[in-house]
Amino acid sequence: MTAATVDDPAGTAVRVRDLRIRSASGTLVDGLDLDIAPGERVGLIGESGSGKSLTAYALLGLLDDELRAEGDVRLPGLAGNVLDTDERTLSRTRGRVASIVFQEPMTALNPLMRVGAQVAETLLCHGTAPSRAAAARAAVELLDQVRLPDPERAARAFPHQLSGGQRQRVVIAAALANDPALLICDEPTTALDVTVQAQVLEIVAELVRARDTALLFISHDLAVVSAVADRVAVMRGGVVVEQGPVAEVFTGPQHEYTRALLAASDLDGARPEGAAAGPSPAVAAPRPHLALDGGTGDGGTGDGDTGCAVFNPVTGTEPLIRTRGLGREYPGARRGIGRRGEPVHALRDASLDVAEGQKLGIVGESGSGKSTLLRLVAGLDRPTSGTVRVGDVDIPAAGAAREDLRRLRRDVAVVFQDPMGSLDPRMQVSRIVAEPLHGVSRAEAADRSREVLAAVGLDGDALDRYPHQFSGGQRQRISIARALVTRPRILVADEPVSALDVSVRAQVLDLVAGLADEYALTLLFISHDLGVVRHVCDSVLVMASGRIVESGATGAVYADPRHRFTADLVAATPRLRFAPSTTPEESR
Amino acid sequence: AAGPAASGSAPGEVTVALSRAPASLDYTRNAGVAIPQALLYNVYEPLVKIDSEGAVVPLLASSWTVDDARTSYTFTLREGVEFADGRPLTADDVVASFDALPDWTNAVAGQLSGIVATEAVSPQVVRVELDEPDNAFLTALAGPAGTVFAAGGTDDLATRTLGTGPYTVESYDSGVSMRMVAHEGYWGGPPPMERITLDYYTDPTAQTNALMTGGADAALGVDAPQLLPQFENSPDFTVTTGSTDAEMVLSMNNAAAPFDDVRLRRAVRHAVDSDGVREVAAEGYGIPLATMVPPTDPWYEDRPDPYPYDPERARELLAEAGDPHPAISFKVPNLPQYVRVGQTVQSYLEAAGFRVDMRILEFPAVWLGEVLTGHDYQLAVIIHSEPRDIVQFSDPDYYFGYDDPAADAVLAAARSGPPGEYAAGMRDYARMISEGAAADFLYLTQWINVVSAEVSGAPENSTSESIDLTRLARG
Amino acid sequence: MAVSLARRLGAFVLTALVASLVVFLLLSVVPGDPAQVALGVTATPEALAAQRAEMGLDRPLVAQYLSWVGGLLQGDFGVSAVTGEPIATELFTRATVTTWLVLSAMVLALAVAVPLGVLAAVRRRRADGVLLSAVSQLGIAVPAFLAGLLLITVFAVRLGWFPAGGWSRPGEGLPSLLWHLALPAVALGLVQGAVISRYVRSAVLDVMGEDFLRTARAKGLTPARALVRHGLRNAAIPVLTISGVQLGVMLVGAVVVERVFVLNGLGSMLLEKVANRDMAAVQGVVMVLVGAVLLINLVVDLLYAVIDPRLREASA
Amino acid sequence: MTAPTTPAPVRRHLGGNLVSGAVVLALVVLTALISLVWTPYDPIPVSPDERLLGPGGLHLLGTDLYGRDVLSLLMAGARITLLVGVSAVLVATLLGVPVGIWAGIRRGWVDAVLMRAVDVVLAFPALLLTIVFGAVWGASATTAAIALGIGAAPSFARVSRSGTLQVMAREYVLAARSANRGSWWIATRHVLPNISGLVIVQASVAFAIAVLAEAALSYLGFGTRPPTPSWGRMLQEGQSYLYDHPTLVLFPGLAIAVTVLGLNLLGDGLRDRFDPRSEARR
Ligand SMILES: Nc1ncnc2c1ncn2[C@@H]1O[C@H](COP(=O)(O)OP(=O)(O)OP(=O)(O)O)[C@@H](O)[C@H]1O
Ligand SMILES: Nc1ncnc2c1ncn2[C@@H]1O[C@H](COP(=O)(O)OP(=O)(O)OP(=O)(O)O)[C@@H](O)[C@H]1O
Ligand SMILES: [Mg+2]
Ligand SMILES: [Mg+2]
Repeated sequence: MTAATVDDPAGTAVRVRDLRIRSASGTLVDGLDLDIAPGERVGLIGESGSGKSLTAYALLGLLDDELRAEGDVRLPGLAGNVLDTDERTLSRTRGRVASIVFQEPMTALNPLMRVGAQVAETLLCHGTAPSRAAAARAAVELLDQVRLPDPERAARAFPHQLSGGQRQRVVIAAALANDPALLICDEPTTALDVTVQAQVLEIVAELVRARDTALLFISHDLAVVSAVADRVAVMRGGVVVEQGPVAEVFTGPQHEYTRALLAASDLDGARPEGAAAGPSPAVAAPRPHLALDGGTGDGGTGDGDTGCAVFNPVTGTEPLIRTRGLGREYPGARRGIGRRGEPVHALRDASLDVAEGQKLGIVGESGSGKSTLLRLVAGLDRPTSGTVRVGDVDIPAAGAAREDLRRLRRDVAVVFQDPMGSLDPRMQVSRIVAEPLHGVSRAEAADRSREVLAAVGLDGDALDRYPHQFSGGQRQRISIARALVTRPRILVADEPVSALDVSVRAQVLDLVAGLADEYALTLLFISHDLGVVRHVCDSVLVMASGRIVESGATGAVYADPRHRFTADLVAATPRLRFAPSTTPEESR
Repeated sequence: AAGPAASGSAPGEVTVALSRAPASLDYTRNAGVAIPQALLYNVYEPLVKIDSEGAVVPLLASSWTVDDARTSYTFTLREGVEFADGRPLTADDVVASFDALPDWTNAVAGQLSGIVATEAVSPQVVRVELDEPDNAFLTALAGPAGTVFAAGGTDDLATRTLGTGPYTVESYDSGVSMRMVAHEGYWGGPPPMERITLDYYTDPTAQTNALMTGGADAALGVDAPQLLPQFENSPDFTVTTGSTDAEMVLSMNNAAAPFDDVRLRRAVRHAVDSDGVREVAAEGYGIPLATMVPPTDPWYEDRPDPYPYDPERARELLAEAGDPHPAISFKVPNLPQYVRVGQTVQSYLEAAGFRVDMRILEFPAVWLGEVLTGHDYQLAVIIHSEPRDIVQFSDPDYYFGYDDPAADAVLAAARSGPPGEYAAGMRDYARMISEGAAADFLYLTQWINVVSAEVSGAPENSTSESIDLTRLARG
Repeated sequence: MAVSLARRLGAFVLTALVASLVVFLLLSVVPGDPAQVALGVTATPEALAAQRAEMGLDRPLVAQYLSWVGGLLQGDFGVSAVTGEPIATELFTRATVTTWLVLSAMVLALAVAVPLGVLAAVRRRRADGVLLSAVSQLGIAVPAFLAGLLLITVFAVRLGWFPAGGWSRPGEGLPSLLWHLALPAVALGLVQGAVISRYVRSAVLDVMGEDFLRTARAKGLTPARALVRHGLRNAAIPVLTISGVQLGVMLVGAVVVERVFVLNGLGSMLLEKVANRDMAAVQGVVMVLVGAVLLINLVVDLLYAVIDPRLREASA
Repeated sequence: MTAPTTPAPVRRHLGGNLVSGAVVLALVVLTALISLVWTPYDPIPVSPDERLLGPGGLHLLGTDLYGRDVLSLLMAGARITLLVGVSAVLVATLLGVPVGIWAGIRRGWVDAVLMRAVDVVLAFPALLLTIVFGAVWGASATTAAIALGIGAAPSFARVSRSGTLQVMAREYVLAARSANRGSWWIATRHVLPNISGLVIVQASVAFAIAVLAEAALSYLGFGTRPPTPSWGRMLQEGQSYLYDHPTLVLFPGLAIAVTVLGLNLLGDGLRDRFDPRSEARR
């Protein structure tokens, strides 16, 4: 925590002095100092909306026009202050000497360009690849490095054809392309499952080692930060409240906020009384623990209708959600006129039940079809095979009747994986949040919006602003607020807390748990964070390569993973390396 | 600012810019002045023609005699005349042509409806019998209806011409350009040019632009006088203005209220200042008229207008007639020149107390239907361009609806009376029409040519239905 | 693919048929007697009646329509009531002129509009951007005749570089054709370019707020290159749309330019035929227009899918 | 952005366009209103003695070919010009935009049928439409405006449809659907605001086109009846005097240009108003 800033400019890769970022309405970053030496890995953690992303943008001169930055920012290989350097000079630095992985991979990619070309562009525009073909080959190579399955094919895909985590890896690949001397990663692994996350972090670490790269790693995941960073800075409200070597800060946090943050990171410790403590009465029947072959378990139970395994079966009562043999296929890419490549099976043969009031977590490999499954259950997409039944509404392959869909959607609320993309850029937050409220007066809608926004930790002045004026975590909370404002019967949430700092995350999760108790909310909850899933959900579903591979009570699955993939996941879950001395030693 | 531009035409050729394009090459079927303008005299020839002074002179007929009853004309054909395909002209061709007149769908054939029989007296002599004496017969014979076609050669007149004239049509790109080449065996000797190209321009500015860039050597019958100043002071061009048969007439429906009242008709003539109209609509070009007779007609008379511009008198007449502010409808064709006339006339009439409802009607389709055929009008404006068309005031079915038995009698007497008294009779008739205020004769439009200094022989007057190019030469 | 092509074709024929009926009905309302127009000022009632019979105007409307559409289905546009010549021949020569004119004008328009619109968007806060924007706005207000006459005055009359009008004669080859085409294409293209540049500006402004442009800059592209490589394509859909529409509009909308430059294209043909009440020819022109517009928009719709893969899937 | 190549905006621009556009248009409207009660000269009567006077002297902007005062004509012409332009744009917007949005939202056969119908209207020349309308209801400024509006509607439809297609591919539409909002809501709350930029541009372009087209039509007898002055007609009448009296084209041309400019400024201003990200761009 003591002045860890290096004052010798020659020895630093990045030197920031007194950085201030202002918007029309106030100061967003207020006097930030930061140094990163070559080969040094600095973690930046802190409250959602504290100015982490803005700081990252400012380092590369990428702030929006409506924001003004002052101060002194020095980068490796750049003569002057970044804030006074012209675009042309900066553009020679960006992407080559210094690159950045953006927080929101969904909107960071050009929807009309194949992702391979978007990666190759980084090489081409700095002339680091000798030819177009070489750049294309290098791009496939990079995509392979970030563990994209079938990189040849992925290179030819358009962003919308990739899952959230796949897109995130594309953005990472582009940032790594030129082996930069400074790498800024803004929440680079929010959509990655823990195995892939571990691999990607290894690649980053490798780069840092091999090239003496300076790394600025922004994350709310303290475990990840503790694994990646040497030094950590904690931000809150636009200022760095504490910084120092990771071990020091995490074991002996000085600032009160840091202490609170570390406390909140242990979900189990912070678990509110009653929430998810035991299965709710409706699902009192024990969940059988099932797994597909290739695991260590005893296989699924047969189902009379389709003959395939039904996961998470509900016995006795009628399940609220029931899918049988559910599949979603995307036509293969067009190759010339009339020819198509192999179709993509985003989801196949998914049969599962969800009982009323059940809180089902979905974990799994990135690109394994989790979001696809959610979209089908929420009636936002049509299956190509199999059936979904939610309550008394059937969604056949041909699509549900309009009236049925209406009834379905009255009960189901969705939190989308991509908060930015799911918020209309021309709508004020007040209207976005009130969108699901039907037949409610303006005043009441405003009250309820304010209320629910407060519940997710956003204050009233958010109401009049537009989505682009928020931080990633704030947008995610807006998205959650919109889903919760109607008090739905079923909440379908796709990585709803991936961008939240741990304290806000705890707050939001408590909110959801509270609603679940109060209204018998049925929850479908996707997360790559096994801890979060265990905290919120009573049962869990594990997916890999378009299939459900395992299901069971959360504790049982974690304790005794039967499918190999599940076992890998559990093993790869990052742990906080240094536990704060104020709390008892991490149990797991 | 006309710059000297080298002519784009090859030696021995001349390019003429015209405005209205023929619908086809067949004036037996299609109406419209443009077809005879291009083809009559230049490609097709009648027995006689009207020269540039308005006089009837021999053409295919070298001479003719008239019997005492003045109903039988005997024409002697010129020797050595051949059609463009080399076939010699005989009296049988004349007979076949005149016998075919009832089959024409173009109503101009009606001008020769007085012919009751045509017979070949010998291969070179043909006799034409009329139902009654007609002093206008030879004039009509000089028009398109009098054309002598090759017997049996009229099957595809719309696309292929076959005449005895100095030129034959080589090609016609409909609405765009007509190319005529010299008729080698022309009876009058080789024509002055090897080739004449007629280019048609809907836009008058484009027409004059062509002149300035050498795209055309002459523009004939320019009807946008506002474009002339740029040529008038240029040594490279000559601007000529000549007479025509085309009178700008403010027609009144004499058969219906309110213009069945002569006081209102006179009020109109007093109210409208023709000179003002001429100034606005024709930039001051044009010849003042008191009646519907152009100066090239033998019975032209330079008399003062019986109802000169006098708005005060117009107001008095209106008051006398009982309504100082009569509402009248005014139907104007939708062509620029008419719109200008219309607006000016409207302004004058309103100043004198009329309330004018002016409507611009699509021409020809709607205007013809409503005004000319339907007689559904009170006041209208149009150019009457047929030669000697004043006689139409005696046609009770014509849209003028004019009925003056005394004038009709004078006309009948003049047409069938001795030729020596024809002109005098017509003079009386013209005066009666004017004094009866049968219409307001605003002015005679002028034939305006802009020709490059190299070009000679352009027709300076338009006295016939042809644009006579037979003497046109370049260089 | 074959199926969807067949479907498209079927829709095409069906639309053309429906359009032909609509066109026929609308035109039958138009006042004015074709026979009267053909015969002119001096026609007698008997001659008119005979002419009407010859033109087939005395038959019931249904019969007239059926015989016309019957011919059309066999590719026969009929013969002109005025000249007696086959309409198809004239349509073909007119359409050739129009196609050359309109396509070259569109190429020029896009060549002007894209840079102009992009600059106006990018530099919208600076004097030059405001000026560019104003120029394009004023360009819309320039009447085509004025553009044409000014071009003629300068380049044909003063400098003598190009002809003041007219079309190359058959057999003169491409250079002559382009030489004749240059001024009219510029006159038409400049005004269209001004129109399209407005859409380019707006579409580019819409794109400029997108995150992926920041990504592109983060990769090291200069803002200008980022815009060209990533922005333009994203802005292309509205621009493509309006270009397609304007192509359709220009087919007859170029009539003023055709007149000033003495070109005989579809626009002036339409005016002529309407004036002559040569209904068979008018219907012919309109059917050609319908066909052309359907074709243009088919291409535009296909290009949507080429440009935007998300629309590709939706259309499949 | 903070790079020095982009000097920080001197003042908040939001509204700059809006205000100047509104001021220009207000002036035009004001002129039209004043002309109802006062013009320097009576713009209707013809005076052959005062034809084609140059600007200056008693007639500030000169006189036209009829000898009428050009300034008075411009003032009085503003009325019909605004009327025709604005009503044509209204008709086109009200017809075209809903059709385009509906087609873009529903896709499938609705889209196919609507768009083919739009194609047919697009192919049907405005001139013919005006003739037909004039035949049925009588030629007047109103019929011309309606016919011009219908003629312009297809471009509104196609532009709105293409914008709609793009918006419908966005995830926030999915979010609205999952919020149980129907097509009407999506059309009005999501699609319309997001395509408003294009529609506004379309409207300002269509206005200019309508004003020029009205001139051509009325000259052919299908639009406003003379002697009612309109800017378009002044332009048309001045055309053949371009070489000798260029001001006859210049003044009405300028009037149209200034109005179009005002409209575009207003359009741009509205566009920026509706676009919360407009300040975020560089
Ligand atoms: N364009 C903008 N206009 C106004 N305020 C903005 C704008 N962009 C960001 N902000 C505000 O600036 C603050 C810092 O945002 P920033 O994106 O840096 O947060 P962050 O620390 O990255 O948070 P998170 O962890 O949620 O991503 C937030 O309160 C946000 O609301
Ligand atoms: N439109 C599409 N076209 C082709 N393939 C698609 C399309 N959308 C998704 N896919 C593919 O379907 C698979 C499943 O995608 P999905 O978004 O459901 O994954 P996910 O489990 O949510 O992954 P993540 O955790 O990374 O978000 C992925 O491999 C993806 O590439
Ligand atoms: Mg952030
Ligand atoms: Mg996903």
